[in-house]
Amino acid sequence: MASSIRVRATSNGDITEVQTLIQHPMDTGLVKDAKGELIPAHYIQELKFACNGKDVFVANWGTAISKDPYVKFSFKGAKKGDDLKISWTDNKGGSDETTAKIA
Amino acid sequence: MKRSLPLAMLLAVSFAPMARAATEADYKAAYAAAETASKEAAGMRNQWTTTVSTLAAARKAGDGGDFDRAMAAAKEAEALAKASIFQATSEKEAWKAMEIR
Amino acid sequence: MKARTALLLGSLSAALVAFALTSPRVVAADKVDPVADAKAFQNFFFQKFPNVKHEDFVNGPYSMNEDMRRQWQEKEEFPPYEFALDAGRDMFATPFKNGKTYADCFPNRGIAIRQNYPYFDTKEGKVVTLELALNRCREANGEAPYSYVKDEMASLAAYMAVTSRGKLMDIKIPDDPRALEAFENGKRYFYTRRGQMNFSCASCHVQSPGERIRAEILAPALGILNAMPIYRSEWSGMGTTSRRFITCNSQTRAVPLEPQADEYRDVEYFLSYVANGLPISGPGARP
Amino acid sequence: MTTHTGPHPTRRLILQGAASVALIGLGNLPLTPARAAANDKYPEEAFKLKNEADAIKALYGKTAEPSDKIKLDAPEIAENGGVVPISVTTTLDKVTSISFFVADNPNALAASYKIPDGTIPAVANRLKMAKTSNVTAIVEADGKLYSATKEVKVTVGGCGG
Repeated sequence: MASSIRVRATSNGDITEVQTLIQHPMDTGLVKDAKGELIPAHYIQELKFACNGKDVFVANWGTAISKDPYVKFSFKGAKKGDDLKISWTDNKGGSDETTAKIA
Repeated sequence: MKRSLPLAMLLAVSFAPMARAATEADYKAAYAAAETASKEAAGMRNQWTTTVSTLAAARKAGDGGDFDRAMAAAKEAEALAKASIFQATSEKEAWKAMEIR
Repeated sequence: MKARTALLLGSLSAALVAFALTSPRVVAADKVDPVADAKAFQNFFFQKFPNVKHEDFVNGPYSMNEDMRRQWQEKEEFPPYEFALDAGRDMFATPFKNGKTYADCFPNRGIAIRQNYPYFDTKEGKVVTLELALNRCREANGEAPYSYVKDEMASLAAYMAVTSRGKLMDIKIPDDPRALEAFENGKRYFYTRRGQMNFSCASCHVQSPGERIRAEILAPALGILNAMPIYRSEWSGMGTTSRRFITCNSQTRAVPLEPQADEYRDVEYFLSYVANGLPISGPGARP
Repeated sequence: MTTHTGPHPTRRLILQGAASVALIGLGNLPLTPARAAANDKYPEEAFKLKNEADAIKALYGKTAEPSDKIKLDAPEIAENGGVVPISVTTTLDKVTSISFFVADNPNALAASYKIPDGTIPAVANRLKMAKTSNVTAIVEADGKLYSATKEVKVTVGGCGG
């Protein structure tokens, strides 16, 4: 199965810019389905980016993050070809991870 | 832009309940008339969602024995269906007024 | 209240009488001239929005409003249709049970051809949309058809659109009276008022593009299908042209037709033809 | 809990983990509210609070002062409350975290980001907004809290699915 994580990590030499899009419903627990029953909350709580063995960005999320969440940040200290490891866990115990090469 | 038709539709939905209590026969007659008009509108491929929902509300009230309400809803559904038939009929020509030429 | 009823019935019958009086010239054999229609259609929008670049009309409401345009550009950095696109690419490449693929059903193996859809099939005598062709391809290869409105169908259409981005819409009207009739029927559908709101497609997308109706900024009709399929935030997902027509109908309180009904096929033909020369921009992201 | 690729593997294991984190968070909160942001735990409690001031307090244990060194970028009118692009950049030094609050959402805290050394203090994300509301970005820099606020109008709410 395809990864739930899409990453674009590009280095301009000094700074690496990272954009991520994750496939996840991010259900708030406040919305009803077609039958009028509440869809239980289901959302990513933590998203981590690690490079060269060090966390470079950690997101803690609640239900107010949009469906299929997107986040963008930049960091220093990496070069083209380095591995960037991305992992998430959600409130129901789901998780996924992937590794992207910095381009 | 023509304003008369929306106005007519607005009036169509503000029907009041009847003065005397409606009987099941009253309701059935009104419902049958509404259904006929509604089928005609559907046949013209110009059914309104409100006709469908109002007709359903009439049936629900009728099934529950509330004939006043059922009657009123049926009358309203019929008026909506008739307005949609009128719309479809007049638009056979009237659409050209809006055309970009 | 009784008086109101009388008023209503009165106005209805008065209008009917008025209609009856004007109706003798029904079907005044207006010549169908698609070339002139397309030219007039495009000129109308070019003149109404002199500051919008012609090729920008295919970006819908974002061509009309700066604050929204910035939100769109932010979305496009990592567009919400990305997952559908990936799924569509995979599906397109995956053989059916009989070993054939979608590519075997289409000219140029399905790549960079979105701008030629819908087309008029002179054998069938009807308009064939891309989605219809996709399902016919499936059925011809022993696969069950997909729903026309979203999910797999939207993903496949998204992939076929992306391979065609920048290609100019190029709809042909063959020399066949039935093709002209389909165009004319599509045009009539586009301008005909329907639903309790008494709106036609044109009420919103010709008379008021760029304006807000309730919360939404209306897209111009010109080039509106070049962006299909679209990811709508309101849907939290993808939808095809069929889905767009169906929602438009519902919003005017008209009972929608079945997806790929003749009327929908014809209006798609009309709208695509009058957008000839404008680039394919799909898949699109919309509010 | 980081060695799988599917979305829902080893659910039970992680659920247990999440539950114990939540319990610890609950137990500690009244005594040491400032810890939540400082350590690595998911700030469960702060995300549950309705009121913005309470959530800031639960997350950081202190209050913020407005700063013109924070640039909060958000649309004036959100095209759809379900997807509101919001980003922040700052020229403040020694930034350790950036958080986003939507005052009139059911729960004010939307997201909290840890900014380790070497990471640029800037983040862009997309938030849900239930209705027109102030959006506040809080930047923690050199142990102090700074804020920037902007109103975003929402005509189509983000809670309708």
